[in-house]
Amino acid sequence: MSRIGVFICYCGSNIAGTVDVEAVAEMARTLPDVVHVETNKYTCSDPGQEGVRNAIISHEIDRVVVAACSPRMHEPTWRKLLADTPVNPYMLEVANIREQCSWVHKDREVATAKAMDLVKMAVAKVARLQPLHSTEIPVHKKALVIGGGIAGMQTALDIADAGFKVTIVERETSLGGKMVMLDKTFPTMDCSACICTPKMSEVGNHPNITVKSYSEVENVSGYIGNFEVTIREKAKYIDYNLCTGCGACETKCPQKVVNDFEQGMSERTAIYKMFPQAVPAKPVIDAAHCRKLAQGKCGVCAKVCPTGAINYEDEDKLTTETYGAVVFATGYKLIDWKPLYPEYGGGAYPDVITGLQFERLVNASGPTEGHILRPSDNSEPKDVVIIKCVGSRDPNKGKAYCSRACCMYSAKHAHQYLDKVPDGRCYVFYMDVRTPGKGYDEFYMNTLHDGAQYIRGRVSKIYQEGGKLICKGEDTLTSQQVTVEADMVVLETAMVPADGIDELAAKFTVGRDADSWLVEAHAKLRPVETNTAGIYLAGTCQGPKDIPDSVCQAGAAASKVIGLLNKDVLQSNPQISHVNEAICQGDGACVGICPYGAIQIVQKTFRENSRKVTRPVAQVNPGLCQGCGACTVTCRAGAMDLLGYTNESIMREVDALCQW
Amino acid sequence: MILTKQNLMPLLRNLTGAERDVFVPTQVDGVSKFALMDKGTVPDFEQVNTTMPPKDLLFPQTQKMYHFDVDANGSYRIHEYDESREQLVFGIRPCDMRSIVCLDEVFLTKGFVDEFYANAREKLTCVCIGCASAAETCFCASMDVDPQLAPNADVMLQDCGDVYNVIAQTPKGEVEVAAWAPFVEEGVVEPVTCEQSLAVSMEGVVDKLEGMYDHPIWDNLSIKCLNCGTCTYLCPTCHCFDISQDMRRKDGVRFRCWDSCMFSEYTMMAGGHNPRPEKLERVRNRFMHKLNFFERRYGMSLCVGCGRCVEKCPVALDITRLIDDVAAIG
Amino acid sequence: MSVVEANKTAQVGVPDSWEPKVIAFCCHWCTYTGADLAGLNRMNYPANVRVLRIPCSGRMNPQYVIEALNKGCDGVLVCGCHPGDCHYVTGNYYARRRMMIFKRLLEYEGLEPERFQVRWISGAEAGKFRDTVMSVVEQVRALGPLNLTREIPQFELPAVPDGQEAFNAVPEEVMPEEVSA
Amino acid sequence: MTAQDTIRARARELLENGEVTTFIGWESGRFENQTTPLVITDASDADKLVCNEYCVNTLAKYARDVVTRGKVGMVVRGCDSRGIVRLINDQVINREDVYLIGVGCAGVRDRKTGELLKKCAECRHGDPVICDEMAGDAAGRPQPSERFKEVHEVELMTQPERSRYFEGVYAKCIRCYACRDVCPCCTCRECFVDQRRENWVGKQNNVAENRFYSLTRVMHIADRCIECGECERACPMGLPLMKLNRKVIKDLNDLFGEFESSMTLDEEPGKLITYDLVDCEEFM
Amino acid sequence: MMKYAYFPGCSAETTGKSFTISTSYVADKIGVELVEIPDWNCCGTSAAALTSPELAVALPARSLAISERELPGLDVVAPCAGCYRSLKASLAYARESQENRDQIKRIINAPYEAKADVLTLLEVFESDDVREAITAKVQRKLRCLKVACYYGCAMVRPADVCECDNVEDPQQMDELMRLIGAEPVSWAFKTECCGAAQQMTVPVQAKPMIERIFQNAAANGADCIVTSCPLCMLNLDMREAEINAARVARGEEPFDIPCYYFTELIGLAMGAEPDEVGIGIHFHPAKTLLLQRELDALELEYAENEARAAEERKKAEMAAKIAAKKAEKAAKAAAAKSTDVAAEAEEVAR
Repeated sequence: MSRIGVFICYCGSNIAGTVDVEAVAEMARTLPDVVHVETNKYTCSDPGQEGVRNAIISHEIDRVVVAACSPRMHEPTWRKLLADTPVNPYMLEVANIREQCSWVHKDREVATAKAMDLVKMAVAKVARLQPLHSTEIPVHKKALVIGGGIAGMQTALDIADAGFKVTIVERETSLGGKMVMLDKTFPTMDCSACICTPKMSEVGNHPNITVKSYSEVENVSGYIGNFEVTIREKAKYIDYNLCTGCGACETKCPQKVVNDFEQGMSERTAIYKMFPQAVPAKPVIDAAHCRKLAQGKCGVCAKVCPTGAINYEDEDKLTTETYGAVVFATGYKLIDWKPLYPEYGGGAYPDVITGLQFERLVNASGPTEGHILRPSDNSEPKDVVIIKCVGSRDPNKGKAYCSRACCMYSAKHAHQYLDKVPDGRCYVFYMDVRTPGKGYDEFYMNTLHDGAQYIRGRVSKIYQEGGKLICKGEDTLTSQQVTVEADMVVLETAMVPADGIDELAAKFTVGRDADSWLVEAHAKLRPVETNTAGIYLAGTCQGPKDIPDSVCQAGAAASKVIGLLNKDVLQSNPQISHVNEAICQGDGACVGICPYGAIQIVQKTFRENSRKVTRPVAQVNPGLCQGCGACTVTCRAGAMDLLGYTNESIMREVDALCQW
Repeated sequence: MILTKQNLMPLLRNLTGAERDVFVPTQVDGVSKFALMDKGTVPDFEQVNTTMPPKDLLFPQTQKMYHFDVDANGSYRIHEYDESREQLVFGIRPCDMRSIVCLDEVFLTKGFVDEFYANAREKLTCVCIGCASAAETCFCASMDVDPQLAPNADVMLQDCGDVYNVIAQTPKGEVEVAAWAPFVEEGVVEPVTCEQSLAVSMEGVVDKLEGMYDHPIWDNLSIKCLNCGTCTYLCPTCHCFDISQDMRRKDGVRFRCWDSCMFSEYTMMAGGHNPRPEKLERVRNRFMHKLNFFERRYGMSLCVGCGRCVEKCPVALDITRLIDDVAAIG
Repeated sequence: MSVVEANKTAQVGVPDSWEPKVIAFCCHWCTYTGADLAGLNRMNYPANVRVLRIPCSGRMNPQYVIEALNKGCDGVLVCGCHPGDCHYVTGNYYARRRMMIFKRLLEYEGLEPERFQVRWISGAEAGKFRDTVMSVVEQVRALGPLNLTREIPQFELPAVPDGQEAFNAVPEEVMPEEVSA
Repeated sequence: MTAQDTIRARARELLENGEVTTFIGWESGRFENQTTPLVITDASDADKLVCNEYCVNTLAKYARDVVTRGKVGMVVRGCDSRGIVRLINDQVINREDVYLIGVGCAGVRDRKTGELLKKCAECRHGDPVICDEMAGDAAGRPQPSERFKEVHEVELMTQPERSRYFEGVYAKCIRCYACRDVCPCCTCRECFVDQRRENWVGKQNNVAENRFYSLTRVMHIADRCIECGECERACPMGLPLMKLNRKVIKDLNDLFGEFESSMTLDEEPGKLITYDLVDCEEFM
Repeated sequence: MMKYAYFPGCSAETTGKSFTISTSYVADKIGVELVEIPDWNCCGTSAAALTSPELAVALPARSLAISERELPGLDVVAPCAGCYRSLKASLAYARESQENRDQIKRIINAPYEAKADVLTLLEVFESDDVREAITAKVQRKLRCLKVACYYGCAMVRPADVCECDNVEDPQQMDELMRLIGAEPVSWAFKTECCGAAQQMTVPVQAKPMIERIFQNAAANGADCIVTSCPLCMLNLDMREAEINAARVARGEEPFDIPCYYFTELIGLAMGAEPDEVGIGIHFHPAKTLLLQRELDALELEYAENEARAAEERKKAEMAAKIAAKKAEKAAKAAAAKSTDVAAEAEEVAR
């Protein structure tokens, strides 16, 4: 037999003005299991709370109904109050007789009747509640940052500077990400390498940061404060303890391979550093192309290595560590425009290049040493067409979204081209020019001054005739068809999430949107958190952005991580799903519906009808479950139930309500 | 006395009055059952057996026993339902009349009187119509029922082709028949003999079953059983019930409803233990009850051979085959 | 049901004092917040609605609806966050599918569409909450009490002609005006 | 050799070789053209097996009960095999627990009238969707054109007509649960109606409680229903249960894309436990 | 025997006569039966859509509905690209929903379930069976003929209706041409609009559309243009002279690029005389090129045979040389051995 105490608040005249509080109390006294009813002018005030506390003791109350303002207002207050009493904080139900009763109804009789019903519902529900207990979750004071681009590096530095250990997992052989490929950065035109490489070495040398380059996340389990992450460090075939990074091996390696860092516009060797300033500043062997590893012949690098660092027997290494927090900084790639835009030749014309290729062309350490030359014949292009929004804002072919940085970097490209080829002509086909940012519009205006011709419209077709790339399009401002005979075309292609993001995000049960960008917990209020507690977002993995925005977000993510790692333990939310194993069938309908990956099917052994039976049942991970209850509806037998909002308690409420 | 079949409907129309409810076999929305006779009802006296047995006239599927509430002083008040109407069932068959013998035994003898049943039974007048022909699944003759006789019926109408022999068998029946005067005439006709194609021999079956508690026959039988309640709900003699209550705060209704020994929660005890946890035990219990337990306690078979379960079992699990199989065991 | 019950038909007239009962299942994060906001803004709406708080519209089990309608509610309203705004990321997407199917099933069984409604109402949409409650209550009031347990007369499924004629066999009341004109 | 001969021969072999512990098929009943499910463990019983156009029972559900005794051999037609797929996909049994002998099926007949059963007239897959071997040829029966004819008929009724119609249906229900017990989708360890929880589903037999049971069952099997029609066949009251099941299937098809449940072992998760961002929106 | 319902369209017996002739010639040879849909009507083309969207859907649907009734189970083939697009659009609309089908049914007063597919002739020729049949029937390969395969705009657009795999660079016709030995060139105007519909109304804009197609075909080394659209064919073939006159007046080289239906060339490869497949009734002279290329092919073949013969001779010489060398080596070895033996003998003797 439960002993329910009902506390009804006047809230000054807020409630009492419309609801006959004493009549409600009178009714409450007749309800089953109610042993004490009390009204109070302000229940939430100190004397009010003291009254509740005293009543609980003197009437041996074990469940509490508070009829007052919205539970969204004071439920935490009551829970805290109950924590100091013999009553379990979750044996509480709040009847919202202010926001949803006294404030919205004028007729005293009607409002009083409704308040009575709300109290009846609360009493019916509270009678069915069970005591729940939070557990303490320890926090491992270490963070994992996935991705070593500018966002990842910034996050890692900020966390490390606050005194916590950080591991960066970078899939490529060097830190730097996309930023280090760029030539200059808008709008200030600083040399990208000059501001990026110092960050790289700072990360590389930071005592609190471990860089795992050429590594990927293999496996994840656990939850906030306790992510157990297995990292696969791919075989580098070089002992980094011995290697001095002298580069002798690279100069002698006979095998040439297309250089991805230079966007396929030059070659590198099979043993290589991604670029001269790479961090770590040591090479790896590209196993797929190395003659020694692929064919067993060669071994030149081992011969020339002065320290004997080459190890052809090297293997992938798996290490598992526990992290308290994880930051995704996995970045972006450019959309593969070739299959999407056959009308631009689909890749058949070598002089139709992407913006990133242009960055390398114009970069002094790039394949042409900074001379703008067209890839087909190394001649200097005199007519250059830049096409914006290739794959962006084009739901028919590419993505519906705006890639945000292209307006600015296409202006930068036009500016750089006109700067390097003074007698050249540059045409920019655009849909809109979007330059919200400090100094951005001024930069665009300068490009116009430089002589770039902006044509508002898309290019409908590019074809090659007699060494020229003929670009046909429309100038939508004059409604004229436009044809430009260009020597080179630069496509400013859309940003899309980096390869493998779906698999990686699925491992961490981080949500993705339709375009596979990672989804933040709330677009406005929780922009760097994910719905999986303890996992945060930095940079372009969340959506296209430019460098300043990425760095901002990196700092924000870092501050969230620091806040978390500062705690020694976390309190778990006990209002989570619970499995009645006796009737759980283990068919796993609940597994897929859980947005947090909190449910697993495990084999368990039971005694049934005096036999031992091993069968699958669902298991809820209390660290991951957030208590939404979606799983409960998929469970036909009702084996899965949500503590605090059980099927039975909701049905009781419905029944109580139907009696009005 | 005889009643011509042409006179049957005029008689029935005459019988329906305000003071009592008359039930006849008919099709209600595609289901054949005993239903209240009113203007639109078309009785079907040709069909041998209704799908639904007539037992719910005496023992409804859901019977509200009483309702209760709490008065101002906090004491419970019990309110009974008024169930005072007289009922006449017209056209009940001899097998179903035999089932009422069984139910009477259960609900009225051995010192236990079920007042709900007793009340309904006292107010029920039965006019039984004998069978001139049998359905494919009828085997009442094998279960000691004469298809043209029902000694416990108030009035027996033996089917003689075009006419019925009218026999008043009880004082209630004599009163009843006396009121039929305008429709009946003097005479006696030879009843038609009812031929049943389905026959089983109960010879020795009851005794054999005594020692067959652990016989493999139960496994073979139960393995195909679905454990649905069709057979028990269509059986005219199955009489298990379950009492529960629907509560609304402090007032509620207490009712009983048919239970089925085929269901998993049948005989489930409060602690979760069930002495009959599996199909095998449940199926064995059902047939042992029909053919052995009841016989031992009341000296008669609880199967009356109406054939409803044989006809309607979704997996054609057939009590007559069981009887044959038991008889065949050496 | 017993023979006795099935054959007694009782018709109850609607008493003058009848007021519709509507139960609103509201998700904690959006609609319940919106309802609170309606209170803060001192909006007025009919008191015929009682809000039952659930954590997420994804928690909404169709059985609650049947229970409410069976036990005497005249209308049921289910509310949650707008798709895309679910606090638990995906709960309302599942709810959307389930409720679309379930609503159609109830209507198929003859429930008036107005008696079971689903709406997405955000925490900011206090006005929408008020308007929705008002319109649901008024629609249900116009329909009168729902007595799902009333006894019913016999009924036969009308024969539907097949083939070509089936097309023309649309009941009159659903014929579009321009066609019948 | 007829399919029946093959089945007998193979059942005998499988049992003799110990490849299966039990074999599920049909045997003749007492009456003319009557059959009843048969589970045998002894190879010498193989000759009791029959396979003809009066084998009205769908066998799938038996696999669940018998599988505890060892590997199960069984005869499957379209409906049986989809039932087995259902059981496997719901993790009730494993694929390797069953050895399936397929037979083509052109539909089975009522033993009294000789007419094709309703469930067979509506059947879209007479031939097994999975099996380990075939006894005889596939029947290759054409699919009936209108999968949702009945549903459409009900939809054409007016709201009061539909309301009366289904109240009539629920008034007739005796809650024997035969529909649940034959259904290969109903495999809960403990059905919600058997759970003695207060306020879950009441025991009274009345329209309201019967509706609660029926609607809940319909929602439970919704996207998994294999459309075998066994519930309707088994119902002693002749209730039109497929009109309810198919209504949900029709709506799922119309709203969320064409599908048929339980056609393959690697089928996609059910329509009600998945979603699409672009699902149509009618609750704004 | 493959069987299709055949929707000829209005051009079949008029401007596209040679398409019809060559199609029936080829179809006959490879065992494709085309059954004309009884009482078919105008597909409505672009004119119907301008009148009312319902008409644009209903006009083709009527023919399709007749086909569904009279020729059940047969997919519909529309050789004309315009007809194809109209029929396909109507089909796509009908397949969208029951509501749409009901609407069509109301308008055309007949049931239409949209069961059969609508295909272009090229799609029919895509099947492996047809390809095998063509390969088997080819008598002379059209070697040395460089063709620019021109698909036109109507067969591929709108892309979501036509379900074309590659709107900019389709390959179906190119592959067929390879099959009969011709050499398809890579060019940029495969699906460009030829401007046929605008030639009367806005010739100033429309004429250059034709010229650009010829221009790009020529620039990429094509001898001729091969098409599958009767309207494109008419437009290009008929106006080539007009375009050339203008070019000459501007002091530019005139084009000499005949146009063919792909079926004509397949027929030719199967051994038909040019007139048998309608090549004789083109506007632009179309036989000379074929004759020339036939000669080129013969020459090429001759040269190849010569080269092959020379190669063989070379091989034989080489083999002979190797044999000789081997013999020499063996002889030497034998000699050495014999000297060894002799030496041994001497030794022994000593």
